[in-house]
Amino acid sequence: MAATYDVAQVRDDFPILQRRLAGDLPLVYLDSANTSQKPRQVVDAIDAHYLAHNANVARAMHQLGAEASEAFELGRTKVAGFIGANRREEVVFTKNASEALNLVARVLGDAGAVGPGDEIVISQMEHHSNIVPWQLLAERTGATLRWFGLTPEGRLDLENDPIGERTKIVAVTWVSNMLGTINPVADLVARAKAVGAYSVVDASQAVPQVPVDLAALDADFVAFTGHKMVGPTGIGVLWGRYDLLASLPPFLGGGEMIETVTMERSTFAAPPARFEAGTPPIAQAVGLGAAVDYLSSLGMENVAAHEQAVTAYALERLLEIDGLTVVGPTEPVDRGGAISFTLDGVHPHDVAQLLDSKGVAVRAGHHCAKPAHACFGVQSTTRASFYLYTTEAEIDALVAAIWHTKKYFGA
Amino acid sequence: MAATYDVAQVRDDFPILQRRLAGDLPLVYLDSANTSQKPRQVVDAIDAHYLAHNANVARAMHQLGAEASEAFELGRTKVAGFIGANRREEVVFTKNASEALNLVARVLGDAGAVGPGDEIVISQMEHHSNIVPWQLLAERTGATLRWFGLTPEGRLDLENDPIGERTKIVAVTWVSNMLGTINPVADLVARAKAVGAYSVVDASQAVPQVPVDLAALDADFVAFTGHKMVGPTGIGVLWGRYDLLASLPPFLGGGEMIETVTMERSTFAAPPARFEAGTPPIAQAVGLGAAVDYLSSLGMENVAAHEQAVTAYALERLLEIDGLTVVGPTEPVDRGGAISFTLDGVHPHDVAQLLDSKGVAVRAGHHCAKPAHACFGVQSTTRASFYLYTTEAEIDALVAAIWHTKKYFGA
Amino acid sequence: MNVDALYQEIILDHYKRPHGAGLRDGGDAEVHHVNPTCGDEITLRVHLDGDVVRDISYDAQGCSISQASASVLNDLVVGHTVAEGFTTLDAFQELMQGKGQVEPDEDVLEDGIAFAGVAQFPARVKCALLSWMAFKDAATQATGAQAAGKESS
Amino acid sequence: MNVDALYQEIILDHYKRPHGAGLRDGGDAEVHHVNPTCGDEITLRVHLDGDVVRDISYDAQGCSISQASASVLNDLVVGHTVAEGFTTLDAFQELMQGKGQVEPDEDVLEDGIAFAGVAQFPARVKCALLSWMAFKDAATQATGAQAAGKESS
Ligand SMILES: Cc1ncc(COP(=O)(O)O)c(C=O)c1O
Ligand SMILES: Cc1ncc(COP(=O)(O)O)c(C=O)c1O
Repeated sequence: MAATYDVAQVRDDFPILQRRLAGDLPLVYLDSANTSQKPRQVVDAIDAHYLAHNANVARAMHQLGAEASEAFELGRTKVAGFIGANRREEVVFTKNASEALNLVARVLGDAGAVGPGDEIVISQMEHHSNIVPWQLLAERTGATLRWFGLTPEGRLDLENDPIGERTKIVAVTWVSNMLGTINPVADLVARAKAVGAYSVVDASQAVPQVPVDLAALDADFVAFTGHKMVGPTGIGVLWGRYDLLASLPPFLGGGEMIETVTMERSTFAAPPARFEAGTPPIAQAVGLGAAVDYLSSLGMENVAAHEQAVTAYALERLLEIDGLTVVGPTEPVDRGGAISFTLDGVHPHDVAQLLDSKGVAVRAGHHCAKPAHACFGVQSTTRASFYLYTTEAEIDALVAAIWHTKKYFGA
Repeated sequence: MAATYDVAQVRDDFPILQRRLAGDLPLVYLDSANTSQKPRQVVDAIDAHYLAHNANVARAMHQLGAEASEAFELGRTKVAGFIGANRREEVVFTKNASEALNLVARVLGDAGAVGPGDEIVISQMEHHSNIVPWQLLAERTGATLRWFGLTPEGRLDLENDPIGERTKIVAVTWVSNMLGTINPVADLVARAKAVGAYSVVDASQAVPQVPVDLAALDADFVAFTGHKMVGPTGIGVLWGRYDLLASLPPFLGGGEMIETVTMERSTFAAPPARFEAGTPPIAQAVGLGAAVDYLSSLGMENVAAHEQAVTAYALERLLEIDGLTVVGPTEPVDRGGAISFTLDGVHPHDVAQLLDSKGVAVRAGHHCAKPAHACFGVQSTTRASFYLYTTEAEIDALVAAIWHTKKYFGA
Repeated sequence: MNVDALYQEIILDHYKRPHGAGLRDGGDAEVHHVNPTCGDEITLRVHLDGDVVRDISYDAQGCSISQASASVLNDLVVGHTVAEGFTTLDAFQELMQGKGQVEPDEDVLEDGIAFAGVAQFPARVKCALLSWMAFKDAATQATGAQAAGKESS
Repeated sequence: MNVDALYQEIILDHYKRPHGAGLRDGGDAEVHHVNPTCGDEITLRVHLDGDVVRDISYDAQGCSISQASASVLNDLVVGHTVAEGFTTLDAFQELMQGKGQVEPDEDVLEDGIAFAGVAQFPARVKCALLSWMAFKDAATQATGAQAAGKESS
């Protein structure tokens, strides 16, 4: 762990981590891959915006409107800087990562980018939000959906590469929210480019955890979501190459995305406005800007190093438990901080419930990744996931609670 | 004005109304049709949620997750109660009203509800968000867009009724955000029903201002937006009849909206989940619930009465100014609290700028209603719009600032 | 919210030794239900004998609560008429959705009263109801098919 | 932010008596630009004489700032080469987007320096730039058309 990284100090910024649960037990929040907690700085920024600067943006020319517009657009500038975008206009605000992925699928479809005989390539470890939009697109256009399978270790089976001449779109996740796997996305983007396919990267778990440099990635589209990166709910991001965005038709129609409207026809604004119909998530963009500032102040290198250290420790401790099987890579290499596991003789729901009774908050279920579970012949798993405020003591609490669970169920 | 309604007390709930602007002038916020201000109660609810109860919903089974889910779903219950929905499952959360209207247009289109030869009826006073989605739908399906024209007073020209045998969808606004007109929506819904067309009501300006009873309205779909009803940005509502929602295909694909997913195909959840892909606007639903509580505590009858009284006073005072022309009904009958006007010899931008220099915040431009402006032969207007915190003293400040503007420009 | 209120001995017993588990041949209707939140699944067949539920056979993948509940469903409904089964279902559902405020009737619900604690864990109510909703669906289909069969015969 | 900094005498003079207003026949390119925020519009024609901008004629609907700016555009660019016009445009654009931090050069911008105050009102910068962006577009088209014409002749 970086010497400069003081997890105790970080925790002070997150009031919720002081919560006492039933039985006056301290909260051990190990569900950050589901959503992250929010530091005071982010909540304060949202607060201050609503209470002192609230107005609609773009269209208001009074002082409050200028303040709100500046704050909103500053959020965009900060996000653009955080991921290394060439232009701030490449950052489109959506309501979440799911909308961002659907947006790409819809407008590529409407632009005629795929048709019968064409192929869309995804992988078996995708989140449902990076599966269903492509299934729906395939259905609408007659294209065929293909996918990378998984190795027994829970990595992409790169040997059996479905990318080929007919591939028009490659959409893969950077970091799996279930297996924890970090994929070689830059290589996959390069493979897509080599066959002239569009590349879409689901960075929902990556942007919160690893330093992102869009130039090195070289993808066409990148999607992520505010609530997993210490930001608010109600906001997501679609980044897209400007020239590409500028060539695509609109997604939703309405206020702010138009150039001019008559009853007969309308013309549309340049990106990003073209893809942001209606009043945008103004206070949420302010909050996301504060989240990005917060992450930058910690240093994403440090956040990533902390994540890796905690994950390595957790893997080591969890693998000592007999009857516990980690579903996903067991080495802390190219691996994010989400560990899904099964426990012999105890259903994941029951594991999660028992852990909860000890104050340990984890998720049980399919984690919106049913196909990945199906790959490993399980319906569900229990998942512990870590973030910049997670301590080794919390991992110890998790491990103790799992032993308690085993005893409780006689497993 | 209702005896029980104490506007001074109401203003105490809105800290922003104490703001001093440049030159130490007090803020006179007359731009509520653009977005409303937020009472402390709403901001506090969002705050408390993030700092003490934040977790993802539906999927988390730990204590924090149960709290967050309950708070989120309580927001839905409150909204359903506020508008008199039969079932809370009829309330679909979107990111804003624009998304709600686009959602209806997309899924009706995907369900094959309109085709070549069919007609979609809107009106010339619609907000762009209730024009462009239907233009795009007409383009995709080959249907024809028709519309109600306007009378010189700024009301719907009901004599020339475009609703006919070929009409499949009627989508009209309840209250115009530009003209202020309140339309006889229940009648229009009945006309749509009579020809077997779907009815869609844009209630973005109505839900904040008038008591809404869905049973009396009898529409198929109703859209509105959180930020105009003292609620947060980043959330909107689509209400739909349950059986109708249940018969329609999904809009966006992803987490939360599925029943089951395999790589080959997916099945979808029942409403409202079917239409809420991805992590929903959780904290925003909590905030919207608090907004609804706030409005209910004032009483929507009182809010409406206050709005009417302030509007009547403003119309009277504004019409005394020579060279000022109100675009829209000049009688305070069937009229909401938005007054758009022109001032001879001064461009609306310049009016707004001069008013702003006196601390009076109004909007100038086309107010996302270019066709309505075109009807009246103007490109833009200045709009003053009122809400539950507006005082007669603020109207006086507006009027004084307009006189100042006239003098400044020698008009 | 004590977890022991949820995991009553009776529930754990049913979970470890579920009554009537397994899919048996025949049956008048088969349904497949999924709990979308967690992925739990049940395939359930209703085997009728006139008005009477002769058997409920099932293949369930799920947590202790959902498995135990399927076992109790089998206990409570097999041998009774469909109408009686629906009455029991109503009582069970009322208990589950009562947020811990409903007093269960042991005469009606027998071992099912052990599920009273589940009502305090909103996230687990769906687990307890999964098999019951599947039964409701299957029984409705089966009696509908019977009725249609009668009409056409 | 004093509103008088925005509405300089010079600006109001140009607004009330705009130079070169009106669309005149001919012209090597015509463009129509819209400010989507407010609906302001301009139709603008560039009339070239070789490299030289012989005239800029226009029909503008808009606020005092946008009208005055079109008038100043006409003053500053007519009679100069397109390249010189683009240099002036760069200087004007730099001033507008400088948030009040840029010192204008009166030798280059003449009456245009009166727009220095606009830079402090972000919402109005688009108004001031509307005609200039239209000129840029039209002049680019016109010289492109000339070049193409030369090549093919
Ligand atoms: C009548 C009307 N419809 C639709 C909208 C769109 O709402 P939103 O911008 O929240 O999508 C608005 C507000 O701008 C409105 O006033
Ligand atoms: C890998 C991945 N993709 C997409 C999503 C969807 O994000 P959201 O729910 O914010 O739309 C998530 C989070 O749930 C995720 O982990």
